[in-house]
Amino acid sequence: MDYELSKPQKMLQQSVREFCGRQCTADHVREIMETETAHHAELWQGVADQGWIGLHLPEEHGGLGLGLVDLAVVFEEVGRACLPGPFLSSTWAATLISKTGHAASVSSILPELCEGSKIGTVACFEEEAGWVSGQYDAVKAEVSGDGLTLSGKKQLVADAAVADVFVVAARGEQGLTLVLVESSANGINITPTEGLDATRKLYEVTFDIVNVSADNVMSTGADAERALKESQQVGMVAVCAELVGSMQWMLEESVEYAKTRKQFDKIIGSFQAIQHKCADILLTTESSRSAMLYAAWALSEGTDDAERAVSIAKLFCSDAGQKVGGLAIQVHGGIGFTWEHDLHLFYKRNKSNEFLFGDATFHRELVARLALDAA
Amino acid sequence: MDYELSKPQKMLQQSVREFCGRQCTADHVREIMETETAHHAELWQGVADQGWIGLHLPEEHGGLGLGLVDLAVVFEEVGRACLPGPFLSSTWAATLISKTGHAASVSSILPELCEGSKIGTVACFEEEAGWVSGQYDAVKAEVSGDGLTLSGKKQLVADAAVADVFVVAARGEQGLTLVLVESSANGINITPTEGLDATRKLYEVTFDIVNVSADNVMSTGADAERALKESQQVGMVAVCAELVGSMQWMLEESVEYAKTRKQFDKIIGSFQAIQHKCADILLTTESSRSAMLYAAWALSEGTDDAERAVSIAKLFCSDAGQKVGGLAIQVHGGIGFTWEHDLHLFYKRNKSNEFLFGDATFHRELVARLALDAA
Amino acid sequence: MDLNLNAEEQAFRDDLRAWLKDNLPEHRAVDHESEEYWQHLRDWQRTLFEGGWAGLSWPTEYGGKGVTPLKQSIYLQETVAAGAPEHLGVIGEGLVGPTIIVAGTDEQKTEFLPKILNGDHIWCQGFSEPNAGSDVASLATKAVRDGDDWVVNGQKIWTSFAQGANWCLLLVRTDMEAPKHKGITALLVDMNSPGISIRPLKQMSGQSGFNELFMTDLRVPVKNQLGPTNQGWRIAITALMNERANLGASMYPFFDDAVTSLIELAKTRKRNGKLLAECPIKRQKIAQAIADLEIYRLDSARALSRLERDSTPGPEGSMLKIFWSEMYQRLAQSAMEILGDVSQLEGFDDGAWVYRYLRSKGATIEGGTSEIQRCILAERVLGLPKSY
Amino acid sequence: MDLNLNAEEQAFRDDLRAWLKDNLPEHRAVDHESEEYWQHLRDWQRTLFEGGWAGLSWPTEYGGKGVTPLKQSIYLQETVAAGAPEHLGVIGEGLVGPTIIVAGTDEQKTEFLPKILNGDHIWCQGFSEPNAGSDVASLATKAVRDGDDWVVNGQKIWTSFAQGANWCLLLVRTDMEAPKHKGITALLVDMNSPGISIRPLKQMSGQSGFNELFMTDLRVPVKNQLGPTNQGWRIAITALMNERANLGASMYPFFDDAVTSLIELAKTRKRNGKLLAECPIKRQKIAQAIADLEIYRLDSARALSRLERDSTPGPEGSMLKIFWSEMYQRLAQSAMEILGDVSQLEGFDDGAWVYRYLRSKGATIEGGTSEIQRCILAERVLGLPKSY
Repeated sequence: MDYELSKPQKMLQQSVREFCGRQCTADHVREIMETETAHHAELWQGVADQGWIGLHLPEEHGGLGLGLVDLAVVFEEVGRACLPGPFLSSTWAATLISKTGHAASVSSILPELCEGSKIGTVACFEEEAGWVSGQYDAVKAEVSGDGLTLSGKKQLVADAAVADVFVVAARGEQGLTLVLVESSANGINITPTEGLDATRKLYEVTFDIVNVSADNVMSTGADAERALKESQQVGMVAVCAELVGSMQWMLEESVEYAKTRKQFDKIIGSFQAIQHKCADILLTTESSRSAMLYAAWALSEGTDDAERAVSIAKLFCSDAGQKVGGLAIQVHGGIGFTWEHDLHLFYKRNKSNEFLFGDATFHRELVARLALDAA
Repeated sequence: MDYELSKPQKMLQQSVREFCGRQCTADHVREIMETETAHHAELWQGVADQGWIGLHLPEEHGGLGLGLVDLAVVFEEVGRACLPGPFLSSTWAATLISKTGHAASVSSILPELCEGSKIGTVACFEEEAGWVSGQYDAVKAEVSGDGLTLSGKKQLVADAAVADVFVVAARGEQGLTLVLVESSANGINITPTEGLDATRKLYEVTFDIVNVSADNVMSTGADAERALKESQQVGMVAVCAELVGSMQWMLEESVEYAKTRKQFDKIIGSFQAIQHKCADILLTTESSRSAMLYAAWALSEGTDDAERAVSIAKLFCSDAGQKVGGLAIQVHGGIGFTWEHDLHLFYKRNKSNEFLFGDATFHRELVARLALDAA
Repeated sequence: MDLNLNAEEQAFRDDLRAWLKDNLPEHRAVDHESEEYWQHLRDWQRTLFEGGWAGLSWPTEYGGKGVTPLKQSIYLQETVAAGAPEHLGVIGEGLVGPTIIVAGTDEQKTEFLPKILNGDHIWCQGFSEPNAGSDVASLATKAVRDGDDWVVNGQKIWTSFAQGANWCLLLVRTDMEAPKHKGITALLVDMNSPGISIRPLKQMSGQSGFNELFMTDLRVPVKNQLGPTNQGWRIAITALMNERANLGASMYPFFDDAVTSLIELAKTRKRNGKLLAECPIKRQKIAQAIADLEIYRLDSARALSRLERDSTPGPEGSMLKIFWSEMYQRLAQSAMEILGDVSQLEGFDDGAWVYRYLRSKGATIEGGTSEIQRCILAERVLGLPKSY
Repeated sequence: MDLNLNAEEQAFRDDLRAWLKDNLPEHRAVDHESEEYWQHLRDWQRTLFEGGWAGLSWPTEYGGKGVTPLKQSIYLQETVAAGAPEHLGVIGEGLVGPTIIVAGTDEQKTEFLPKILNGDHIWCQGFSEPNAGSDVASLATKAVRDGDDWVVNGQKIWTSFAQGANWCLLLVRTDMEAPKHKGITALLVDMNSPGISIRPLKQMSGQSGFNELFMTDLRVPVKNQLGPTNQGWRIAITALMNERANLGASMYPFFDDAVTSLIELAKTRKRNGKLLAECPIKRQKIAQAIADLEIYRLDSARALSRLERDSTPGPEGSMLKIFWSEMYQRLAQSAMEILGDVSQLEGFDDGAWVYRYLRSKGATIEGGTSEIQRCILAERVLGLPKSY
């Protein structure tokens, strides 16, 4: 049994950290988040050149064929740098396309997504249905001639303004219908809806009778449900890893500050109240990392408890990101509450990630279902 | 506006405190709780002689005609001494009889309960229905000749073994049926069910075709629901007051210990970790007292928000009793965890009181109902 | 124990309500950092003065009304509940004025007190520094005597209302050798003096509201020194006690608004085919928010009742501060859990929840951190030995 | 990263399971404080030794098996999961033996080590005193040299297994003048010596399990001194590190049992016409308990994996201790909320929940309070300066 990262994984970790140290400093993040889309072509090209997009996808789909622990290593490090832009969105979209196994899309768009020449995102969330795809109803897919027309609205679509393609989770005759749509298609309307995390922009996307060819219908019904769910599980591993990276940053900053800041002629890190808060940040971060790594491994291995492991990681990391953020600000005192200090970048990202793919309450119910409702 | 106790209330407080200091020391409580019933005739006579039983009932019912704030003052102080025996049980039973206004019972049994020559308790709780009287179904009241027969089982009946009379919340033809039954009646079976609080003994009471005359049916249907609810609200004020008294005791003990105990050559009260715990005990105790006093006052005055006030007090004090207990033990360290130290008496009473008349979750739902479901 | 207002208190409230109804200015939706906004606040301060509502807590001999703490609290709650503009004079009336009354010379009283009441002088408070946060007494801003002036150099932070203020109560170090509490002097500083500049301080929420203050060879006449030289710490303590007593009471309507709005949203928005208000888990959270708010209301009322009796604000103010600041954070977090993913949008309920979520994090820091407040309770209320 | 057991580890587990199946004694429902119970435990210790399962962690040269920490952990989990009796030798094998191996003389090694393994010697640990709780080094039990003996007077507390033990690792003060850490000596004490007496210490749950130890003119031969005079503190630290490393790992089956039983109860008992497991609020609480337990399992596995690599237990043991002790309290509290009023009865589920509710309160105190553990993490893992 070995819970440690392997040597190649540690090397990967090191290379992501170095990349972020060079190309994704906090100053740079701030500049990029002030732009309209938080997408920076050069940074994006850098990410793409590293091969991180689709890292975990099969080589025949344009990926590197690595595992989800490797993906988690990358997302933890970019989380520690609060990387702005569509990395997560495009990773999710690519994963979903790959999971549908839809030959045309897999061979046409997937390699482009993996090499970063195109950007994808998933139009999935609806306010009233939340993350329960069985209740998606806001975008209808109706048969029209050889293809479909899409009509309706999706919310909280990350990075929609810079995406070349959307995977849309619509409701059709066969139930859930996953459709690949070019963002340039007629009838698509993209409205920015500013969220508290300015490093990952959110949009409302409306479909006003958008015509889609039958070739673009990737999956329907139970198959579509399975593909969407599997892609979300991968997305959750990535989000949990981002949360862990963010907590790690907060831990390092808080400890550093507690070691240097003086009040009452003493280093504040010598006060029990500060010591215990730092210890709690450590405990919470490490437990989150245990949960996240296990979820990544279990999902990669396809263990029996993988679904439970992912939900437990998401519920624990969601709560933890919140808690660690609060503790870190409190350790910093006034300065941690200013715009100048970088804490708020991470604090806000944590909040946004808390919701993404379902919050702690949502995943507790899933865990309960597995434990209580089984035959 | 005046949130302070009045002069007479302060005098009452002082006299209860002095009584308990004399007749209800911790050593005495321990002796009494080791007995089968935790009822001590002499102590009981003392309580009765003080006029505390039925203190809040109308003079024409045998009470002193004082208000619920006065009752709260008494219960806070006896809570601070962890008074064993049937004071709360008999107070609840007397209140319930008074609330039914059932002339025969009011004139016959109520004065005896108030002067302590008889003891009463209420057989109400059922595991499956909890504290929702609308669902009581475990004891059936069936018409039989001129009267009724009772059959079934009630649980968690406090002090049943020393009660002379039970008020039974049964289900009859008119719905909830409140029946006064002598504990000596044929067919009543009282089984001790040891709980963690040994100072207030709990019993299962079974009714095996117990014949009751029509004169003993005090109230039915909506009237019975109202009387039971009102009596429970008074009971809740008493329980919250006990909880506050218990927290007050824990506060005093913890602060005293923190002021004298040395570790690492320092008084432990000078460590921030201990200081902050003591501060939290203080904060929680004082907020509980605010809530409890307001509930008592609002219920006495019959304000519009009385029901909400009582539920808020109960939910807050239930959680608070728990929290303060945990903090107090932690401040004491190992010694606080021993049988020798008196902390556990209060800690266990708090746990039992947390459940009595509904726990925090139950009352949060009631508060939600008032806020969310109103027309 | 009687929690009803007595006849006199009711009359006070009714008078105030009637006056507010007639005198409240229209709400102006302008940029809170614009000069127009500051003028709006200055106008309101003048209106209050002319209506006879300024200096409620002050003794009548200084132009005040000498009303009870309860009436002051009624005033605060009613004005906030009526949607009155922010009270620009809060620092002058609540903190500087009472301190001048205690420690000022006759000349200072004559010069400053009337202008605080009539709104000519708007005050801010220059205590905190970047390296003197919780430990205010370790402040480094230095003043050196030069003839009839103090010459001040240094930096202050977290100065609220500085943009709108024309006077500042400034703490400076005048004896570098003395123990830190014994080398501090309090100065009354004209903000229009040369050598003083302001920079708004952006919070994590993106708003400002606080400022940094920079002093470079700022000259302050010795006649504007408040209290004896090197005894400014006592002045600061008096001022802070007054601040803490004020802070707690006026917050209720703010949180009441928040909870009311949460309830309304829960009753109208849906998730998974049901109103939010129908979900048992969300109901628990809403009820807890309601209970929290009610406990805060009751704790405040009880503190006020004690103040009515004892008349000087004690360290119990720390209890209210801890309660409301932590309640604020619980409320903001819990509300976003109830309202769901869309509550992270700036456009959701006009960004009210995003603002509360971010702003609440400052609450346990500003005006004395929760850690400091708990030490105060432990040491001054419970009598535990001083902590390390 | 690979969380599967490798072939060798699997083989170890399978062997152990097979052996346990054949050798596990029948469960005897006897009073835990009776002599019969102690004999039962002594028999089991002997069975383990004869089966070759004693001294797993010890080097082979001292009769041990030298297996990896992971295999030790498999052993602990499997024995508990199989319902094996308490391991009476836990202090001898886990704490005293390894300390003798590091610090003992050759004679001591020859005399004591084999008897620890074969169960002849059952050890207890006499460190804590009524006035030396978290601050163990301030112990006052005094030993004065008299010829070839130390003469010991004083009191110890929280001595677990003392009734069943015949030997004790005792810390005593041998230099009253030296700084407290530098005047302590470790002694190996025969519990059958005159001058030593035991009193069971009743916990708030009513059970004992701990003891007080009284020493009056107890004579301990100098040859049974472990390590140099006045250098007993280092011995204590070694022992405590070993204790902490042991404590964390074996608890999982205990908590797993509790959560499993909670789930079963929730699926069978009803409230308000519905199974407890159908209530959305209770479902949240159950799920949180499941998640907590799983995090504990994963944290333990991760710590073990690190130990496999680094081989000496570090202060990270404090992380596991904090987690499981606080989880235990959350679990007990939450379970009683789920199970409702009747869970306060001693007769409910054989009193398991009342016991857990009360017993869990000791968990954040014994073996180093949560406060001390957090300071250890802050200072030794995070490198913060020593606290006051």
